[in-house]
Parts: sequence; C-alpha cells; structure tokens
Amino acid sequence: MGADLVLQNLLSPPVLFFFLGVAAVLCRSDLEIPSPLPKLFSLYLLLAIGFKGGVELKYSGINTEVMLTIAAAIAMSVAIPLVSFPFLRLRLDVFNAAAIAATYGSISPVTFITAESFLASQGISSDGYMVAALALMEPPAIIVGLLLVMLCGPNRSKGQPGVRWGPLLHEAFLNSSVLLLIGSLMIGLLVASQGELGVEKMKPFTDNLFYGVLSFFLLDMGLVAAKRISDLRKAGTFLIGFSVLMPLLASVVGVWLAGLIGLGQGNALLFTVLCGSASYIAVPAAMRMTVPQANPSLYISSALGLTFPFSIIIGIPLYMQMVKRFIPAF
Amino acid sequence: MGADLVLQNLLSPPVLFFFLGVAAVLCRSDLEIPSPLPKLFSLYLLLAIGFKGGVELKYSGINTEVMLTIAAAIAMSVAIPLVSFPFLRLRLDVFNAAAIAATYGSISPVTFITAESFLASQGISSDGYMVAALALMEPPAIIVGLLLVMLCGPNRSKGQPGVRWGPLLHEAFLNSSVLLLIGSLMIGLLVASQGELGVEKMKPFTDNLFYGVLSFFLLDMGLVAAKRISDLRKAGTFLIGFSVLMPLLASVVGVWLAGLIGLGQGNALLFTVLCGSASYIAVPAAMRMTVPQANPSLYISSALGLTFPFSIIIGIPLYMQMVKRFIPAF
Amino acid sequence: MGADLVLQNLLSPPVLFFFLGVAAVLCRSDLEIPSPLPKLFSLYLLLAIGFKGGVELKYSGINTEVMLTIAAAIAMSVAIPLVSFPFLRLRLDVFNAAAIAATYGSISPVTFITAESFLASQGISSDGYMVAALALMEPPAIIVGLLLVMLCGPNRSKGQPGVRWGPLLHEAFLNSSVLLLIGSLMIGLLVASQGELGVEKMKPFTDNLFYGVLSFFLLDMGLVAAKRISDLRKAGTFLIGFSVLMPLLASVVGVWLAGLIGLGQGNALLFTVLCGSASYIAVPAAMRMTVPQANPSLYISSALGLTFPFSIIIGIPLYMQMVKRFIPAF
Amino acid sequence: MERLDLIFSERELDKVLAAVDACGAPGYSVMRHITGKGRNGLVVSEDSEIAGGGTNVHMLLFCEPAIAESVAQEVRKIFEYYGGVGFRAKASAI
Amino acid sequence: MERLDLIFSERELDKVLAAVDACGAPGYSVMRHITGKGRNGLVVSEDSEIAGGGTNVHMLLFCEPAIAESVAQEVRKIFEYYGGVGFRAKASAI
Amino acid sequence: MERLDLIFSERELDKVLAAVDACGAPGYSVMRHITGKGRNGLVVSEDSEIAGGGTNVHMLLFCEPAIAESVAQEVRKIFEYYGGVGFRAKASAI
Ligand SMILES: Nc1ncnc2c1ncn2[C@@H]1O[C@H](COP(=O)(O)O)[C@@H](O)[C@H]1O
Ligand SMILES: Nc1ncnc2c1ncn2[C@@H]1O[C@H](COP(=O)(O)O)[C@@H](O)[C@H]1O
Ligand SMILES: Nc1ncnc2c1ncn2[C@@H]1O[C@H](COP(=O)(O)O)[C@@H](O)[C@H]1O
Ligand code: NA
Ligand code: NA
Ligand code: NA
Repeated sequence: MGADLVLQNLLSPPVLFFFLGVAAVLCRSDLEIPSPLPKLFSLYLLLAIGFKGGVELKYSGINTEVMLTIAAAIAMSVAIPLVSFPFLRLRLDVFNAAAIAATYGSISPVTFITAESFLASQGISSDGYMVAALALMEPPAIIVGLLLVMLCGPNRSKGQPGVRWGPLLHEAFLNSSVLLLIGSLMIGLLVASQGELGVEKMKPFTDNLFYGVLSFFLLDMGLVAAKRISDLRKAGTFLIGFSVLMPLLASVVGVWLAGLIGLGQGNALLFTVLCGSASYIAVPAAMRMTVPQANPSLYISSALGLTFPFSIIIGIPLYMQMVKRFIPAF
Repeated sequence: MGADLVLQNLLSPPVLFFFLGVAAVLCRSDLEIPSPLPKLFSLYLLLAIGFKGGVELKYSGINTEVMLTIAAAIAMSVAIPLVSFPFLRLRLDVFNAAAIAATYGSISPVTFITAESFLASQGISSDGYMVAALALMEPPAIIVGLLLVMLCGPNRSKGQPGVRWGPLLHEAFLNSSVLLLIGSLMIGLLVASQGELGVEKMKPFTDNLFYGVLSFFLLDMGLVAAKRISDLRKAGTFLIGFSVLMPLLASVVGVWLAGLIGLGQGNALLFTVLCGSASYIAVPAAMRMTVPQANPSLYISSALGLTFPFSIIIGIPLYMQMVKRFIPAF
Repeated sequence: MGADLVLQNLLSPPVLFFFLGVAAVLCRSDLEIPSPLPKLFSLYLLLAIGFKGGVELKYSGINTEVMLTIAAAIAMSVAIPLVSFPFLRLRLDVFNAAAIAATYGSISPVTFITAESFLASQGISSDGYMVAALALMEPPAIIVGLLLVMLCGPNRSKGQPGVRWGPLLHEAFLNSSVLLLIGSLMIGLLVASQGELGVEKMKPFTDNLFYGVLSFFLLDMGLVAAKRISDLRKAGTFLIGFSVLMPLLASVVGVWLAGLIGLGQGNALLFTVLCGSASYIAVPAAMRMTVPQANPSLYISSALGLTFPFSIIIGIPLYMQMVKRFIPAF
Repeated sequence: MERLDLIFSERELDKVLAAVDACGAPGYSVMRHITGKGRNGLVVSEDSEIAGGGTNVHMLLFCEPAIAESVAQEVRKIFEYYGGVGFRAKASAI
Repeated sequence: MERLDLIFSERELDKVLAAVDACGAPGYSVMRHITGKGRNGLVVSEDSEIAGGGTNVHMLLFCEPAIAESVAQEVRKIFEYYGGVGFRAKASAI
Repeated sequence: MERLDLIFSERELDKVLAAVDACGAPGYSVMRHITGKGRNGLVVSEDSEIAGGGTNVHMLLFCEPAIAESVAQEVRKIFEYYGGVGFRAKASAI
C-alpha cells in the first residue's frame, strides 16, 4: 500500500538529490552551488512550468471545472492564513504571526513541480490549468497577511510610513515569480494557439531538460533546507509543530475540496499539494517589504527548513494515498 | 499579406518573451536575470551559431556567391558609417557621431539569430556562410569609426595618447564576440569534415536547446531594452528618428544588393537584417576603449533600446516582405 | 597508426574548443567565461558522470574485476606520490614537494571524461565502475601528501597548529568533488535499480547535453591552462619536465596493471588516464587547508598548465596506442 | 572629503538611490551579493536569494561633508524602518 | 568607532567568522569572489575557483575599538598561518 | 599606512594593474561587477555587461604613503582619459 508510494517517491532522482544536498550539509562538506546559479534553475523552472501549463491549457480549454478549481485555490489561500493567524498568535507577535500565516497561505512552485514529476512517474495525468491556480494563490495570501497586520497590529501613528496599498498590490501581483509564471503561461497559450511548430521547437528546452534541472535544483534546496533547519531548532517546538501540522490540516481540506469539485486524481493531488505547501519565494519578498518588523529567519526557515522537505519526502506520497482513497480513478 | 508575417513573428516564443521582459520593466516588477547569467546565454548563442554555421559551410562549400556576399557585407559595414556620420554631425560632436556611425555599420548577432528562427518557421532555408559575413562586418565598422575621429576630430596634441593602431586592430579583430564566432565556425567546419559523428554528438547542445535559450535570452533583452528606452527619450527625437530610419535605409540597400548578387530568399533576408541591425556587443566595447570621449548611453541605448526591438518586432517581417517582392522564390 | 588516433582526438569538438581557449589567451582577446559559470559546468559534469556511472554499475554489477580495479587504483594513488616525492625533493622544499606529489597521485575528472568521449568516438565500451575508481583515488593521495609533510617536515613545535587528522580525513573524503561524484553514483545506482523510467527521464540532461557542456567547459579550461603556463615557465624546467614525465611513467605502469587485472581496452584506457592525470580540484583545496606553506601556483599550474593539456591532447591517443598494443581487443 | 559606507538589503536599493540622488551626491558605487550579520543577530546568507529575501548591497559614496550629512539624514530614516547600517570616515580624492 | 577590513581566502571564512563572533562584534559584511595579490607575489585569480583554491573574501566590520582590538588579535593568528591581511581605520556611525 | 580605493571600468584593469605593480605596491584586492554613477551622471548598470561596456571594478590597496602617492599619480592619468575615480585615507595594519 502506501509504503510502496513512499519508496517510489524517495527513490526518484529529484528527491535523492535533495537528500544528497542534506547529507552534504550534515557532514559539513564544502559542496555549494554558488549564487546566482540556483537563480538560473529557479527562473528556468518557472518559465518551463508556465509555458507547458499554457500549452496544455490551450488544449484543455477553460470550463466550469477550471473556474471552480481556481476559485477554490484562491479561497484556500485566503482561508489558511486566517485560520493560522490566531493559532500563531498564541506564541508570536502580530508581525511574525501574520508573516508566517501568509507564507502558509501561499504555495511552493518546486513542491508543485516535484508532485508533477511524481504523477508522471505514476502514469497519472493532470491539467495545465493547475499552473494558473498555482500562480493565483500568491497574491491573496500576501494581501491577507498585510491586512492582518493592519487590523491587529499596534497603532502605527509614530511617524512610521503608513500602509501603502499601491506597493503592496504591486508586490502581490507583479512580483517576479508570479509575473514570470503568468507571463510564460500566456506565452504558452498564444504559441500553442498558432499550431504545433512553436511548441515543438521549445520542447527540448522546456520538457526534456526539465527533470534534470529539477534534480540539480533540489540538490541546492537540500543544501539550503539543511542549513535552515538549525535556525528552526532555535525557534522552538511550537513552530516546528506548526510547520508540519498546518500543511497536514490544509491538505485534508484540500482533498475534500478536490473531491467536491470533482477533480481527477492528478489534479486533486496537485491541488492538495498547493494547499499543503508554503511559499519561500514570493511571500518572503513581499513580507520583507511590507512587514519588515517580522523576522525572516522565522518564516523562511519554517517554510524552507521543514515544510518543504516534509512535503516532497512524505507529503506527496501521503497526499497521493489520501487522494486514491477519496477520489475515484475516473 | 504582410500582416500575416508580422503576426507569425510576433507570436513566436522568442519575440513573446522579449515582450514579457519589456512588460516586466513597464510595470516595475522586480524580475531580473542576474549577472552573469545573460552572459552564459550570449556565449552559448555565439558558440552554437558559429558551430552550426561552420557545419553548414562545410556542406555548401566556398564559391563565388559566398565570396561576393562577404565582400558586399564588408562594403556595407564601411558604407553605412560613412553615410551616417555627416548626418549625425548635424546634432552631435565628432566623438559621439563617429561612435554611433560605427555602431550602425556593425551588426547584432541576436537579431540575426532571431531572423534565422523566423526563416526556419517559414520553411525557408539559408546558408551557413552568412555567419561568416556576420562576423566579418564587425572589424571594418570599428576601424571606420576610429578613422572618422582621427580625420575629423579636434587636434589631439594636448598630451592625450595618440591613436594606437595596434590596440585598435586587436580590438577590431580579436574582441571576444568575433573570436568566439569565427573560432566556433572553424571548429564546426573541421568537425564536419571528419564525418557525421562529432556533429551528431553536439546537436542536442547546439541545435535542440537553441530556440529555448534564445527565448530566455530575449526575455533578458526585453528587460534591458525597456530600461534603455528612457535613456533614449533624454537623447531627443533626432537620435530616435535616426535609430529607425537608418536601419530602414540600410535594409533597402541590402535587399537591392542581395538581388544583385543573386542570393536566395533566406540568405537575402539574413543579409538585409545584417545591414539593418546595430551592434551592442563588439562596437561598444571597442568604442569604450578607443573613443572614451563618446557617451556610451547614446550609442548603446540607440542600438539596444530602439533599433534592436524595432528589428526583431517589425524589421524582420518587413524585410521578409521586401525580399519576397524583389527576390524570386528560386 | 598512432597519427590517426592523434588526429581523431585533435579534431574532436572538446579538444578543438580547448585550443580555441588557448588561442584566445595567446592573442590576448578579452574572451572570458565569467565566474561562476565554469563552476556550473564542472558541477554538471561531476553530477552527470557520477549518475551515468551508477546506472552502468547497476547493470555490470560488482565482481572480482571491479574490486581488483578499485584496489589497483587506490594502490596507484598511494604509490605515485611516494615515488614522486624523493624526486621532487631534489629541487623543492618538503611542503611543495609533498603537495605536488599528492597532486599527481590524484586524478582529473575532466581528463577522464574527455577520454570517455574519445572511447565513444572509437566505438569502444567501458564500464561504470571506473567512475568509482576515479572517486576513490582522491582521498589516499591527499592523505599520503600530508603524511609526507608530517614525517619529513621541519619540527612543528613552534606554536603552529599540529596535524589535525579530523579536518584532514574530512577534506579527503568529503570534499565537494568526491561527495558529488560518489553521491551521484549512488543515486544512479538506486534509480537504475528501480527500473528504466527514472533513468530515461534523466537522459536528456545527463547524456544528451554532456558532450556540448564538456566542449564549453574545455573552452574555459583552455583559457585557464594558457594563463597558467606562464606561471610554469617561472617554475623552471625541472617542474616542466616532471609534469610530462611523471604522467608518462605512471601511465606505463597503468597499462601494465590493467593488463595484469585483465581489463578490456576501454577500461584499460580509462585506468591509464587516471594514473597519468593530476588533480586540480580536490587536492589543491585540501593542500590549501592542510599545507598552507606550499605555493599553490606551483602545484596548480603544473597540473593545470601542462599535465592537463598534455593528457587531453597527446596523452589520450598515446595511451590508447599503448593499450591497443598490450591489451587484446577481447 | 568624506566616505560613506551604506550596507542594506537590495530590496531597498531604489529608495536609497533616490535619496542619494536627491541629496546631490556626485557619484556612487554599488556592490551586490553582500552577505552579513546585523541587528538581532540576523544573518543574511546567499540562500536568502533563493528564499526571496535577497542579499545585501554595499553602497560606497565619496562626497563633500555637507552632502554626506544630508545623505546620512535621509538614509537613516530608511534604515530605521527597514534595517541597514551606514558609516562615515574621512578621505581625500587622489 | 573603528573599521576593520579583513581580506583572506574563502577557505578560512568559517574560522574567521567564529573568531569574530566570539569577540562579540555587533555585525559584519562579507563580499565574496575577491581576487588579488599578496605575500610573495601570490596571485589569486578567478580561475582559482576552478582550480580548487577558491578566491578571497573581504570582510568589513564596524565596531568599538575594544572589540576591534580583540578581533585583530584573533584573526592575526589565522592570517599568519594561512595568509590574509587586515587593516584598521577610524569611522563613525551615521 | 594608507588606503587607496580605485573605482574604474574593468576595461582598464590591465592598465591599472600594470601601474600598480610598477609602483611596487605590496598587494591589492579587486572586486568586480561594481555598478555606479559618475561624471556627467553616467550610469554603469549590470546590463552594461551585455551591452559590451562592461561594469566597474573596485581596487583596494593598502600601502605606505610614498607608494600610495606614486600609484595615485600614475592612475590619475588613466582616469583622466578613460574615467574612473580614486580616494585616499589613513589606515593601519592589524
Ligand atoms: N557592525 C557592522 N559592520 C559591518 N556590517 C554590518 C554591521 N552591522 C550590520 N552590517 C551589515 O548590514 C546589514 C543590515 O544590518 P541590520 O539592519 O543591522 O540587520 C547586515 O546584514 C550586514 O551585512
Ligand atoms: N596590501 C594589500 N592591499 C590590499 N589587499 C591586499 C594587500 N595584501 C594582500 N591583500 C589581499 O589579501 C589576500 C591575501 O594576502 P596574502 O596573505 O598576503 O597572500 C591577497 O590575495 C589580496 O587579495
Ligand atoms: N563620488 C563617488 N563615490 C563613489 N563612487 C564613485 C564616485 N564617482 C564615481 N564613482 C564610481 O566610479 C565610476 C567611474 O566614475 P566616472 O569616471 O566619474 O564616470 C562610476 O561608475 C562609479 O562606480
Ligand atoms: Na499553501
Ligand atoms: Na548594420
Ligand atoms: Na594520477
């Protein structure tokens, strides 16, 4: 049963390279992928996933299921921070609680990509519009995060700059990850609508390389996550618990929603993974700008040091198990 | 008619990614491709285009048409600066006029590559020796640029270093772009002359990836061009007009010359594109060294902020239209 | 006879690009591959070679031949420094002699990879376990190098830190090159043991790109080697002679050992190349840390400026000739 | 002449540049990809780039004392809210 | 306040960081990929990265004189064995 | 001891290095990929690398005043023609 899925996931190249990165840090090797090479991989992955999503979106078209899924995704990215916040406030100040809440409302593109690869290895198909759902879960989480600070935060009249909605919405909708994803998706859509040729010429770049680059990038993510985990230890068991339990809770709701909408198994897994993942790209950047009072090592480290490894190692096969249980194969 | 070509060009992935880059700057997103990643792409593109050109040159051989085309290319790279200079002197000092003149005598490899991709999407063939023509248009333009400064410039006896031909010729013939292009071309020629095997083993790298890397690079070029265009606005309408009209004039002469030599439609388009493009790699570097009095933001921004976008968006389909009109299909 | 092999090697893309890099330095072009791009290539090559080696190791299995080869490899990486040291002491102090000795006991992954490509072009097969031999030749050489300093060096009681075995063994076994190689090899092994799918999905990345990236990287190595050779000239004829004669001697012993073990021609060539190559990645890093008294420009420049070019230009075809003479085709 | 060393997150570069330009600085230089440690022991490492935080920049600025003074005043406000440090020293043009 | 400029091989970064932290420095900044020339004319170039030697780092440290003094003492030992240079100057916080 | 900060285009690095070596400087450090703004408001940004202009380098040089003086004299000539700035300050070795 489940053990099989776990093993198949564990022994896939991307996950194994993630472990290699972790191992390198644990045994204090000097292995590193120097900046800005990781940026090259992450830009590539966003561009490729967006483009492929756009191409598939062209073929699948936009129907009720698509609209429902996107609406559900947005709802989840609003609900998760709202549920997390009061819980986080038990131990943390408003700024940090809001920043972490927003982080968990948002998503992790690499977790999504790893789940896609996992689906491919299982021979289960998914749809391109899930990439649109992915991109659209970032802005609401960012906005909710800041609203929480505004409504629950200390009086800000002491000469500090007030809330400026302009920069906030700008950061929410036009940060580099969201823009590159949405832009590439639209390009994929346009190119596919012109015929096969353009898509074919991009394939060796966007498709064939994808799995290898993902593996390479996860090697780096392993290095980063392992370094971050020691930060987390300082943050205490409360945050450690949150980093695992919140994704679990969110994913249960995710599977339930996916069943309600009537998604197929592939899309359901991706939707669940989106709900259960936490941002370490767009939200931290936005929080840095709009809630500088929050401590980045808290929200970055919990997303990156714990939730991310948890999601790609245990989460994906676990959610698959849940999906298989509650969602009919067709 | 033409509108069709324009659309096909506009909706090709490389051009769409160029627009995405421009859009990112216009809406002030923080999307960036950090240095030195753009350098990786540009080195790759020069290496790949040179290698492929060399392989094709092996198959086509060197004949009268090849010699005539190269001679015409060199003649154009001498004539364009000579024609541009007096015109530019109407508003600019000798240094800036000479630097801009040289810039327009030279070529833009990425515009050439985009034109090649456009031809491929049209199913029109071209020849590898055009890459040799491309490489050989750089040195004459650089030399003419400096001769103009020497002959028309103010008396240089005030203790400034005199003209040193050594460094100038060195920069003209051995700058990194020209060297990498010519070197890769010769390698392609040598490898192809040894049989299919070496060429086949390079193909996944030099051919399959090409289109995707070009798209990625044009994303960066979009970012750069859009930032440069505001510089241009400061430079005034005179230079803006020049940046569009000069390429148009040069391309008309280019088509006429191509017809005279008897080039096929594919080669004719590439030749025209070479005439109509302006350098933003080799010439700026050479001018920086030999005419430091000129203001780089003038010659770089006009080549990069206006002529480059104009060429890849409007120029290529427009020139194709001209070529189709004046050059018989075979 | 041999001239043919030499020519085939000389006219392969990787070697030609190496020459292009050398030529660029000789004619003082400004061609450069800016840091950290070369690091990207070298990380990629190690990852790919390790992964492919692991996959092949899965298919070939571990038998007596494998064990014998690895034992012989380790023996050679101990013997070469021991033989080199007294010879180097004729002219150099203990620190420099030990560091250079260790350098020649160790190996150069890029030379190995170039030899693999050469074998592929000859249609001769080799086995994946040779990658394991490669990785295992680094640690012994590093350890022997330090032992030589300890046993023959000046009394270290003057307040300097004593020999700390911990950091040394750490550096020997867990330096980034060895770790990435061994890690990727194990990943390849694990993935291959799960079936074809994972291997197939990595292929476009680890296999198809390989030859092109190797060519690109050798372009950079040409730039680096040519700059280093002038350092070597300062070091004098003694070290120049050593950089060529030692590899030759080691390779003769290598061929003989390969025959003794009964390796096939492909494995025999790789084994010989390992014996005849000198490290410029792991050992210099380890020596920097453990023998800071040695002058890096001596051991890096001899390995990189002379032995490396010698190996890939003349060494590989020469060793092939020797192998063909002494090792039966099957 | 004075020397100003300003170190802060690259996210605030545009704001600081605007302040520096407004004060009439004759020029400046910017180094990117700076890592470091600052208030509350907060570490900015290279992986902050992947994690979305971005790394620091080091801005170096030589100018007359009057300009240095007004730049210092302007950037102090930014640094108080967002973080960042600045230091002054004597220097002279060659 | 004092300014400390430390330049040394990235291979010793962890050692120096440990010393700096131990002395109670309030913060520091690190620039990587520094090339240069030092004792015995030894050149550290970019290709040292490929050749396994690694390039230099430049650590910049502003702190009170007492801390500067103890950092100087600690790193001097490291620099004497492994190489590296350090310089002090006066500075003031903005 | 003196500290020299030289900032100029990477295109002139070889020329400046030659001058520095000729003056007998005991060592130097070079940081690349520096952007900035200088005379006539000319901006050197990262895209200058793609545009062929190249970015700036920051050379840092600690030496005795006499050497500093002669380096200053030599590089001043280069900077006057090609652009670039240099500054001096007091410093002491740790
Ligand atoms: N005392 C210091 N000396 C040198 N750099 C510092 C110092 N304090 C802070 N920094 C740098 O300034 C950045 C922002 O500082 P802070 O706002 O204090 O977190 C840090 O990440 C360091 O790179
Ligand atoms: N006088 C100096 N001025 C500036 N940087 C120096 C100086 N001396 C050495 N360095 C830097 O410090 C590094 C290590 O120096 P060393 O230990 O003397 O080899 C060199 O590679 C240079 O980058
Ligand atoms: N006042 C200044 N402070 C710091 N850096 C400067 C200053 N002026 C110029 N620079 C740097 O020196 C480079 C060349 O200056 P310039 O020759 O004036 O164009 C500029 O691009 C800046 O990076
Ligand atoms: Na989520
Ligand atoms: Na032209
Ligand atoms: Na060896």
